[in-house]
Amino acid sequence: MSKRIEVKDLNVYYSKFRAVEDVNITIEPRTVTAFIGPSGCGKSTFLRTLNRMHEVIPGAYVEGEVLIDGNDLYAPGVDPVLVRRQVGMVFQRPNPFPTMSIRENVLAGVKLNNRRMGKSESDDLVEKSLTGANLWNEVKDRLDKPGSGLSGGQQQRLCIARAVAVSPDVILMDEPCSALDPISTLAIEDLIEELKQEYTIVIVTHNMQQASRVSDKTAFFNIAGTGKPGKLIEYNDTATMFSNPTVQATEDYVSGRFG
Amino acid sequence: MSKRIEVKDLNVYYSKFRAVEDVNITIEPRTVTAFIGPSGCGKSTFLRTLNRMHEVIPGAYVEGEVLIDGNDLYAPGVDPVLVRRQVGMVFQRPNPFPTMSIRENVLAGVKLNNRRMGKSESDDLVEKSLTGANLWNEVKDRLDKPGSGLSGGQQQRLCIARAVAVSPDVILMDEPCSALDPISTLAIEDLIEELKQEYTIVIVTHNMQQASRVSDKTAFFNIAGTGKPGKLIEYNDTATMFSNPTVQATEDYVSGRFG
Amino acid sequence: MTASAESPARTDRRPKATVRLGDRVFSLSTVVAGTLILVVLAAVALFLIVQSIPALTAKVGTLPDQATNFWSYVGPLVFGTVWAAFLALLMATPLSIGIALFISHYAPRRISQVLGYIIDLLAAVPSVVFGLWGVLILAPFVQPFYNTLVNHVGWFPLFAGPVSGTGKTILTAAIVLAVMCIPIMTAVMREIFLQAPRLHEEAALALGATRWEMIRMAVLPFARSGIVSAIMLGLGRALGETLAIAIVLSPATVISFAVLGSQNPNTIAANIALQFAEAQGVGLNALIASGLVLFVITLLINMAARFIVNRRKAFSGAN
Amino acid sequence: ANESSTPAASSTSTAKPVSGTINGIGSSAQGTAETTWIAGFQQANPDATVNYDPQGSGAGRTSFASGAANFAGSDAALADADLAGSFAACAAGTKGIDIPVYISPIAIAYNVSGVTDLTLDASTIAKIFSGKITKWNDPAIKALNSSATLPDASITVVHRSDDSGTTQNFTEYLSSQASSVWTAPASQTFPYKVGDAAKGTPGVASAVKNSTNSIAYIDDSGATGLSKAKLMVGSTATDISAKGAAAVVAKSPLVSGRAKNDIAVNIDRSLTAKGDWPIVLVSYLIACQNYKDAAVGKEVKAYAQYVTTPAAQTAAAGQAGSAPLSGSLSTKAQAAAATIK
Amino acid sequence: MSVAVRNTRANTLTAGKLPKFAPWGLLAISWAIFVAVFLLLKASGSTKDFNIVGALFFGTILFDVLIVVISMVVEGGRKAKDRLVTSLVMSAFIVVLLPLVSLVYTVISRGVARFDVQYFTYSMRNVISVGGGALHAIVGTLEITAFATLISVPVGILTSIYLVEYGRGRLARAITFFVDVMTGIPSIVAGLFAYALFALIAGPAIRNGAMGSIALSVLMIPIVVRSSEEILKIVPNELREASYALGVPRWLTIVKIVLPTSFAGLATGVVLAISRVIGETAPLLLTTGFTTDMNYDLFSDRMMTLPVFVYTQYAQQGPDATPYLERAWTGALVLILIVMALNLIARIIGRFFAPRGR
Ligand SMILES: Nc1ncnc2c1ncn2[C@@H]1O[C@H](COP(=O)(O)OP(=O)(O)OP(=O)(O)O)[C@@H](O)[C@H]1O
Ligand SMILES: Nc1ncnc2c1ncn2[C@@H]1O[C@H](COP(=O)(O)OP(=O)(O)OP(=O)(O)O)[C@@H](O)[C@H]1O
Ligand SMILES: [Mg+2]
Ligand SMILES: [Mg+2]
Ligand SMILES: O=P([O-])([O-])[O-]
Repeated sequence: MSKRIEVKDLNVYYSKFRAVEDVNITIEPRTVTAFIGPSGCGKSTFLRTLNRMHEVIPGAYVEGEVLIDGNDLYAPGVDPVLVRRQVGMVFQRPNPFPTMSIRENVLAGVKLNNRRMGKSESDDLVEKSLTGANLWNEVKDRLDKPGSGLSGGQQQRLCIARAVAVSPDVILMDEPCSALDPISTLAIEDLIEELKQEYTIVIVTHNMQQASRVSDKTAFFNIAGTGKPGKLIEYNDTATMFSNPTVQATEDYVSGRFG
Repeated sequence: MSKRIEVKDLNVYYSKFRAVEDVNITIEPRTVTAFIGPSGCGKSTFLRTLNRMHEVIPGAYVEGEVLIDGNDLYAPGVDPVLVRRQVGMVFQRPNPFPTMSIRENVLAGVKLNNRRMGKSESDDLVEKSLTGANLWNEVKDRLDKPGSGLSGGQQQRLCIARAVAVSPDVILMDEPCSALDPISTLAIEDLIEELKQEYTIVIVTHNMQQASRVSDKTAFFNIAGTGKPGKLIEYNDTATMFSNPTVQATEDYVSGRFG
Repeated sequence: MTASAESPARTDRRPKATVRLGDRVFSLSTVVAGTLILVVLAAVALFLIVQSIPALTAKVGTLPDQATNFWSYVGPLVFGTVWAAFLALLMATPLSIGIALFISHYAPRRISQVLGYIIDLLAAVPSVVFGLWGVLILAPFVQPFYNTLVNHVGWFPLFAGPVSGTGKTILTAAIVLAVMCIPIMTAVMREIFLQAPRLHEEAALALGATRWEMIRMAVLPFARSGIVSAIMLGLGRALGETLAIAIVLSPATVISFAVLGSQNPNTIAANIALQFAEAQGVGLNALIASGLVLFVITLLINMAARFIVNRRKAFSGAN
Repeated sequence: ANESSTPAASSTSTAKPVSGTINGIGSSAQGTAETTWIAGFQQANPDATVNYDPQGSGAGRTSFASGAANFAGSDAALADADLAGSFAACAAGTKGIDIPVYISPIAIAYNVSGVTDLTLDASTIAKIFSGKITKWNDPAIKALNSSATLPDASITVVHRSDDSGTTQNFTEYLSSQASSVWTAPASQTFPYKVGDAAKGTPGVASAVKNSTNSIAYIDDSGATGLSKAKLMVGSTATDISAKGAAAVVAKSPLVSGRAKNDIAVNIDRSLTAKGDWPIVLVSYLIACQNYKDAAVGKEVKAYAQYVTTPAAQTAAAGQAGSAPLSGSLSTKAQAAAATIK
Repeated sequence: MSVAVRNTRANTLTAGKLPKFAPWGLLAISWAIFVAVFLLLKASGSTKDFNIVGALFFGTILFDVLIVVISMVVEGGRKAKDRLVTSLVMSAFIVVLLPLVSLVYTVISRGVARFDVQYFTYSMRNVISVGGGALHAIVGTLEITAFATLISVPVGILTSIYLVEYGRGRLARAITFFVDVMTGIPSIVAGLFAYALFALIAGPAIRNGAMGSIALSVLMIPIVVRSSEEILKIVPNELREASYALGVPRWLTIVKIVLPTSFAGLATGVVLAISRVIGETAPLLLTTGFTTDMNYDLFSDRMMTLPVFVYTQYAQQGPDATPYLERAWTGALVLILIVMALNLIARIIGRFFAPRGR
């Protein structure tokens, strides 16, 4: 199911402000890619261009190409709704729909396309997705309770289950653990390890240790200063990035000399 | 001006929920103390008990003692307003008053308390405080412009200047750099180094490198799991904490094995 | 919590803070202001009750409209009031939600501000003007349509004939009411829709939702209680509107669901305006008593609304 | 800019100018006439102010009795029950008196396409307004209008939605002249559930104007521009006229057993002389015989005297479409006004 | 290279999609169809005159149907539903715009006739039929509304401060609930109440402007409370905390930080409340009464107000109604202009005090 992502000469804008400049990157299927870099360097912005969530913000647009298995997301006639079904997303703060039960949350995306889903079929899907998100055992007795009653970590896993349930090819995660306690963080990291078997995963993280633990490849972004655009500085195997980066800035950053 | 802080058997509650348990700690004058620990372990909560900001939240209260130079902040009859003038605070997100100019922002603490101050006296105070916050040169030509027009890092330094202007003894900082880019972060770190000459500083940070760079002593907090209270696990010289901690959890945390 | 008069069941373990004089004076003045509102309301209620008693205990034959007792007098009026308000909200609610969504989620930002201003302007039109517009422009305009409706679908009870020749029916009055309610309802809903958390909107979009699906999943549920309070505000206006209805509606003492005929139930407020000038003795008390009934209706409806909003609190957006 | 206007050069009043403020509340039918009188009176007495609040006759009588108004305008004379009560503004032992000041014919206005000439009699009017006739081409109407082409259309009856003196006088006429059809007693409230209701004279006028095949009774002052039906009075089809209305009132007897200066007209609706228009409304100025407050009494007296002068009556006829008081009634009214203290 | 790839292989992410101009085109076509229909109706004589409002109304409904059907065929069910809602939302706006435009057009076209100097310099004293002006009513409305504002704004804002900053527990809940109930008091009852209150003290003959202000306040206070409460709630807690942390007492924080920050919103709310009551007629008929004269004194004697002026000019026409109706419509126009001016002032003040920067 997972797919290759190729980004070519991508510039990302908020109205007149160029937030990200000239990114070229190829992300292989079934890998975990981590984006690291100081705050404000455009990691989130760039991540959101990968499923056209960027354009949700008024005035935001991109130049360049993002190809998923060769199809340009930004070609004319492309339906962003279809793109987002193939490229799922998990956000920094867990955001289950507060008015829905746990079960409904998992099915939220699926129901959109497949109104008539039998009870047993949807039960199966709920169990499969929640199991996939390592949450099944904790919530199986209270599927009809509101999702907002769960702890932060559980909520985040619920959001992952929700994203997984629509069976996307790619999952984007923007600092999925930064609002979680360490135990929940570990649970999510384990989950990412498992999801990698099936999906292409891209994760933004502020936590160098986390990047080195979970990712196969790492991309380092940086900015020259406030108001300047962010740039992709270096992109390589995670091991290389942390042990032997080619760029000085990368080394400074991963060794904690700034940021 | 700076003072010693002693905390004895402090428990901190949100209504019925005990967020921080049994903290005992002594913070020496003219030092920088860093609080580190995973998210949700109660760093912010504890920090806010040091100037009675905690009780601003409905239902929140504490048990135990916090002594500043031997005076219990929580003794009956103590006016929290006076406490807060002695113990200033800088928040995670820069929050200059949006209706005020830069100059008014700096003077806010003084003026809002209805203290009369001559023009030249206040000019001096503005210059002194902004210089103290390393911001004077950048803003001296636009003191009458709104504070919210500054960049994030400048805003944060403006908030520090504002806190400094009421000449407190202690300055508390809750993740002051987490919303800032690396260059601004460095500027604030330099500033902390300078402020230490005059004030007792307590800083919460998620960034281990930052803790090791700026602090003299480090306190590590942790929680056993969601819904459990946070605890002070270890408190020692920063060098010792990062090179040779006594508790396994501390070592795991500072070495990035979790969190 | 330095100066709260009503802090929650506070725990004794918490050390008492000294309360500054400024704080005490200020918080006291806010309490006084709040209490003053309750006092005024109590005074209004008291005034209504005292003035109502003669009507409630009136002898047969003293009440207007040959009513045998107060309740049979006020019955058609209560029906008319609720019916007109219901019809008005039936039109105003979807339209307001539509306009509010248009402004908050569909129109480009620059345009939406202008649109918001235009709608706000409607709120400023005095009710006499609405009344005059309703009777001079709207009623003649809709009458031919009513004619057609009655002629072709007159079998449907709502459209039962005979048709009103002037177009001054309860439906016309309800349209005027709807136009009067829309600005205030739209204003409230717009604000609520704008506050719908981006987080949830983006979650829906990221799942591949279309704009409408996103609104259904993330905006409307979040705005539910806000929509209810907007409807309450609109309802308040619809129930209490006086002069516009008095001018537009062709009233009679009936209980009827036909919305296109000339025999329309009157509303309490309009009836007061129409009859107050010539009312004497118990008749006057009956009018004020009908005002009391309206007051009680408002009270009940507000309680019901509160109940609806609170019932599904666990699932509400506020957490 | 018009506040401090000097007295009009052609001031007819020879009396010494009065000053002060008096307030009246009452009949809306009189409203325009009062405006005219007040303007005339204030021009003659620049320091005097008269406010007239056309809330309605009932409100006028109630306010006058409670002392909320210095005088009232009313489409009905004080009832015996009223007179039995007390009048807060009047000197102890004295009561309010009725002075007829305003006579207005009530028109039967209609809007039927193609029909410009329509004659009706009391019983047909009663049938139409009580819902017994619903079509314009009903034989009863045809019989009276043999030359008109009446459409096969439903009649839209328009009546007042608010209680009014106009309705009172209209129903008085029907219940006395078509009592077999119009079985409801005369009342301020329109008694039958027929047709559309509209608020006030303008409401009725615009309803008739805006809907074809409609018919209404309406104070003649509001019927400008509308077609007005002829009334069969006796055996003559009579056009509405102020003169005919005044004539009916002048020929009607006064209510007996009243105080000397209390002039209440008992309108005789059965008069059939040529030109008589029996659907007529008489409206009164109600004042105290003697006021507690002499200054108020003086000003009300001056005002009442002015209002009853032929000049003022003619002025009102021009501005409000009313009929000037005529004959002995005019004299009696002027005499009564002069006795106010 | 990528270009070649795209050309040889269809992009699997594309789906049937209507061109961007499709909705607008359809709307125009639907309107055109119904304009034609109504023109035909007129030509055939079944309607008296051409009905533009009807044409737009039914055209918009036709558009809703068309767009859904076409989208259903080209884009499929989900998209069609999205289109349906989009078109409905747009239609809602158009449908509401129709009465608004009609209303504004009516008021302006009929109101300009007497929008002259005399209208703003004359009262109605000694005016019969033609001429005269509404200066007395304009002054009365301004004074009475200003006084009502003077009463309502402090009470309303203090109450909302209580609810947002201090209130918890039973009193706060009671106030919240009863403020809602208060919004439902019919305006005429407010008038009766104010009159009864004053009559109790000063006797039944009392009429003055202040009484009208009291009646309006009863209607205004709940609106001020509601809107201010919402505005105060969205002042970020960060600012309050920043202020507390500087050792500023709570009340000064409210007065000097919270209120100034929300000033624009409060001003808008107050203007909303004013515009809601400035057009009230029924309560003023009962309390301030009716006069043709100037009166600058709020506390004695009758006072004219614009809504009452408009209403009585309409209700008390002479046989030649034109001058009366012209005065009435001009009064309505003036009233709307006053409210617009207030709105504008609120916006300017709002901009002046608004939180600056981003
Ligand atoms: N909605 C927006 N409108 C305008 N500019 C924006 C918007 N969101 C972000 N930016 C700007 O774009 C730049 C990149 O922001 P982005 O959020 O992508 O950074 P980031 O690397 O994700 O930072 P963080 O680590 O804090 O999440 C920043 O300068 C930011 O100010
Ligand atoms: N206002 C509040 N009401 C109730 N519980 C709260 C409140 N604020 C925080 N908590 C709880 O108190 C605990 C400690 O939170 P706190 O914000 O102090 O953690 P922290 O260490 O500062 O985390 P972070 O690194 O995310 O800032 C958490 O379990 C949190 O859920
Ligand atoms: Mg980010
Ligand atoms: Mg924290
Ligand atoms: O108000 P009226 O004069 O019609 O009774």
